[in-house]
Amino acid sequence: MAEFLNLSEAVQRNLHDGDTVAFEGFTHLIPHAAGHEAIRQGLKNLTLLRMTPDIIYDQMIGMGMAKKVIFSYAGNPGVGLLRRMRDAIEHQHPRAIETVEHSHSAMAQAYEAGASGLPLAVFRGYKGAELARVNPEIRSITCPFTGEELAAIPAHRPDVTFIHAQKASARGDVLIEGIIGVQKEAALSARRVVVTVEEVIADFDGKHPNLCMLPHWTIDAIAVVPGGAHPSYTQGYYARDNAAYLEWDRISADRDLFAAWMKANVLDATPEIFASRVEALR
Amino acid sequence: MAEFLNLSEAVQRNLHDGDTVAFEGFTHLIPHAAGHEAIRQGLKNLTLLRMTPDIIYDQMIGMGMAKKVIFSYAGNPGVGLLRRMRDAIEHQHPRAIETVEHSHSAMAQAYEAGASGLPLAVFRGYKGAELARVNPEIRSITCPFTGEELAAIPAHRPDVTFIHAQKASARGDVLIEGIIGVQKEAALSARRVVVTVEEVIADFDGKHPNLCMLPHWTIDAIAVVPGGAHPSYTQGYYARDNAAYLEWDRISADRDLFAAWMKANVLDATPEIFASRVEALR
Amino acid sequence: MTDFTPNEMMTIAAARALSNDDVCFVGIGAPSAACNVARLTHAPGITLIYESGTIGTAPDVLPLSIGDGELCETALCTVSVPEMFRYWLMGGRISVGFLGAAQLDRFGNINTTVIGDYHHPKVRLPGGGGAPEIATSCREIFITLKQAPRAMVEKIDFFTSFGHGEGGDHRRRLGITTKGPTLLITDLAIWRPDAETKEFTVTSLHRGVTREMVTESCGWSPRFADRIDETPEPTESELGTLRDLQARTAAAHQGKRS
Amino acid sequence: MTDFTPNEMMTIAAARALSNDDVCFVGIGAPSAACNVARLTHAPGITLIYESGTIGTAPDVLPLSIGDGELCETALCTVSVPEMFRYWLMGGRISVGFLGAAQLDRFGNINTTVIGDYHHPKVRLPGGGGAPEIATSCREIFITLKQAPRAMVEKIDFFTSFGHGEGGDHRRRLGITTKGPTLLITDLAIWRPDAETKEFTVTSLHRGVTREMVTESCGWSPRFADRIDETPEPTESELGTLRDLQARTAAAHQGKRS
Repeated sequence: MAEFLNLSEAVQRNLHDGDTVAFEGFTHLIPHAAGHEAIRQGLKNLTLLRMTPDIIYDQMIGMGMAKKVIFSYAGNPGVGLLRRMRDAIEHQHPRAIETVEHSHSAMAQAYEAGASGLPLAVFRGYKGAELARVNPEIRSITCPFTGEELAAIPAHRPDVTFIHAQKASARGDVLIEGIIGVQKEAALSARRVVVTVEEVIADFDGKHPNLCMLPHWTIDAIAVVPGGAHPSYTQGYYARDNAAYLEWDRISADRDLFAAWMKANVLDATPEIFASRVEALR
Repeated sequence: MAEFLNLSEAVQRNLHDGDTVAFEGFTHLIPHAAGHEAIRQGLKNLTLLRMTPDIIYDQMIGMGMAKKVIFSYAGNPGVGLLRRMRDAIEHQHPRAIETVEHSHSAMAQAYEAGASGLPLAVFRGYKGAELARVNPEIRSITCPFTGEELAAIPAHRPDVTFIHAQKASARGDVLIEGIIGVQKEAALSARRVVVTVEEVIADFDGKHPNLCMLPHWTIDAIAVVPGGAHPSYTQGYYARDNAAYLEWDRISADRDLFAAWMKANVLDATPEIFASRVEALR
Repeated sequence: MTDFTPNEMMTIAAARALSNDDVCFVGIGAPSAACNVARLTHAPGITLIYESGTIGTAPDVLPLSIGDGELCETALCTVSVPEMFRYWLMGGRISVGFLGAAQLDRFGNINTTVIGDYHHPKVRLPGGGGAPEIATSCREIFITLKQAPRAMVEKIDFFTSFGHGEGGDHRRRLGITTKGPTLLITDLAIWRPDAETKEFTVTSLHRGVTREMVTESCGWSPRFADRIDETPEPTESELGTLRDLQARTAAAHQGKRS
Repeated sequence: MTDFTPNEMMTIAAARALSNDDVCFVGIGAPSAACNVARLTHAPGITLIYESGTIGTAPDVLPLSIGDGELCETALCTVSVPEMFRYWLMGGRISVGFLGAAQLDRFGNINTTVIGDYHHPKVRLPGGGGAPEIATSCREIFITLKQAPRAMVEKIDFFTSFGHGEGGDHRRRLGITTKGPTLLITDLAIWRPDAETKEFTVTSLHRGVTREMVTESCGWSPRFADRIDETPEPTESELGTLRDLQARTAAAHQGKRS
């Protein structure tokens, strides 16, 4: 049953050292405020699950919180590389991380299988692709009807999933609109679900019946954090801060600059600051 | 590419003797007008695919058009049995039909697998259920990660799928709203797709981005048939004709009464009559 | 209180078994009435799901079919049927699933498929629909049934959905992790599975019902618990809610056509 | 006509290869520009799909990421990412998929994963994203690449996505039923796979480009077709459309922040 909490309590109650955690959002609705709160709380030895680790995981990896990253595209979308993640993989700085690499199709279908309560995802994929050689979690099954060999990978079952959404109802139902990505599947595949939202409204009466919703009883905690997706965006509220993504390429290129930036903008900050960060983008 | 045709031409061009065909719609949006047109054209040896054969297949089976029925619930929803289908199974009247029986979960997932281009659906199902004994298409695969045995069935790949929807755009995109059932999957799993709609509007500009749509390039033919779902219903246009479902129990109970009813209401009728049938239900 | 029918008692007893936090996979008929009476009386927060894809629905009248428009119009949201079976049922999110039966045995195994041989049936029944997976995916199963010797039989003709099989730990031996049938509510009594054998055992008789009545209308020789309660009779509010609901329903389903 | 850059020629040549009936799986960068120039010039009916789930999108400015809001706002509809990969890509509905490359070999095999050993990389690149399945699910693959010896190599360090493997019928031998790479468009030339060997062969040189320039900027010794065309230079309308699009894009992506 969804409980409305402040962000720090929502993270404290639901995310623990050693957890497998997904902070999902496909370019749109990336839960950065929740990620920063996790960084402030100094979580350790996390297994980070996400299609595109993006800035949100580049920051956690740079802060040494990750022991393992399961992903499918380690880039800064539209900009280039993830330099903190590269530093961890190439130079074990600030610590070595284990990586489990998939394709987008595989990651999306592993969430879908997890949401369906299945132990694996079966799909046509990885044909001729070398990931199948270096990732032991990529196996195969044979179709008993056609004899075709299909790819098989374990379903994603994170301990906890964090997502950001436009609205919650007073009862705690959540509405996700626009580019909905894998958030519904990431939430339904997880043991615990925490959602940050832009705002709370009385109810969803009058909404179209076929929208992407998560009923209150599928959610553990909801925290209201206006601007909580910045520098990602929230359709209908504020635009993507493309300049910040470009700027990250510079900040993340230097270890000391990164550390200073994290102290000033994350460690010494609070969730309330996100509202001000999106003012110019509304 | 979607072409706007009259119903008789749309059926003529896309449905042929011996085809495997799905007329889908989950209680809502059942394409009865298209079914009646197929009956008038006297199609033969069809393999009928549908979760609940319902009145629409009871009529085709009673007219001797089906050689095989693949289904998961042979009832008249909320009323009782399908008497023409029973007569065919119990007394081979008017002809013997082969039946392949699944659960709802299996049928829905077989359409989903077909839409995904997969040869099979893999799911947790049929445990302890005797259908697995009498239906040779129900097999199993073993999860390479957990060792769990999961059910496996062939994906549905109909030659043609017929559905009814609320609206088409001038370009031929189709919008399905309300209880969307398995129609999107039934359409995307088929080689050819025919859609009957209540009306055509200029475009779908301003519609919510996350609605259930079929792009024009996934559809072969669209026929405008107001009331085309009757006695099923179309959300936003007219209500379900519950009285007609109750009446069908009486009509279908007697072979001669059935034949007379079909002549008067189907063989001697045209698609235009559906508009008048729903007038009292608007 | 005023008089009531055995069917009303059955429906109200089923409604009482539901709680505010339950997420129910609802079938048509008695289950639908029971779930909505629960929602309109002691369990306003209950979540009702129909396999047509409607989640959190609150119909003002009972649907004639599981796909009536009323269900969609009053739901939180409506998802596709493949999603319903994958994310919601197979995903293990349903706490209570309701099943009815044409034939039921003492272990809660159900037949709604055929009377006689499957390939040459004496009577071809509608079949299982969602039942095979409802029976194994929901955390527990409630069964409602009007007692009759041909409905409650020693041996069912076909295993449409699995209850406790041959009893004992048969579910676990098949790798089924859910509880299965935990409650049978008939027009005469309330039955619960024996902790060990899993055989349905009468634990409560409705007002005015004798052990003999139960025995005569049951195709196997029923077991009775050491201590048997009398089912509390329907309250004014329960009975009023049920009858109003059925009156609204009757009116709605007639009214639709001139 | 007025002058143009090699990159402009590459983008416009790619746009010309698209038709009104194509359904394109679009990547960021050159492919996105090419697809939208096609849409704004000779192929107004083309369907553009981005893996963020946006179907039939018509952005007024080029997205910086595949998930920009503009893509959703101008799309026919936006589906979930699992649906995008299952129903739309794996379902075989995409006619043309665009891929770029960090390393490309003569058979259209692509590496965007690592330079050096996978487990101890010299450079860790972003990785494949959707490429492994795009390369095998789309009916055909177009590759755009700026020529350079370190980009067009004899042997790629990692098979991120499969082109024609070792050439010939290697795809068929792996049970892949789609055509794979049918077109390589660089800043210098247009290449097509040889009918037999499937090795990319230069079929057209852009204006002012010599065989030597192509050879010097290619890490393998390139094959040239018997008859080599000169790529028609960009028309006023093509170049104007591309430059307007890029100007609007630059303005939009700056303007967003004070």
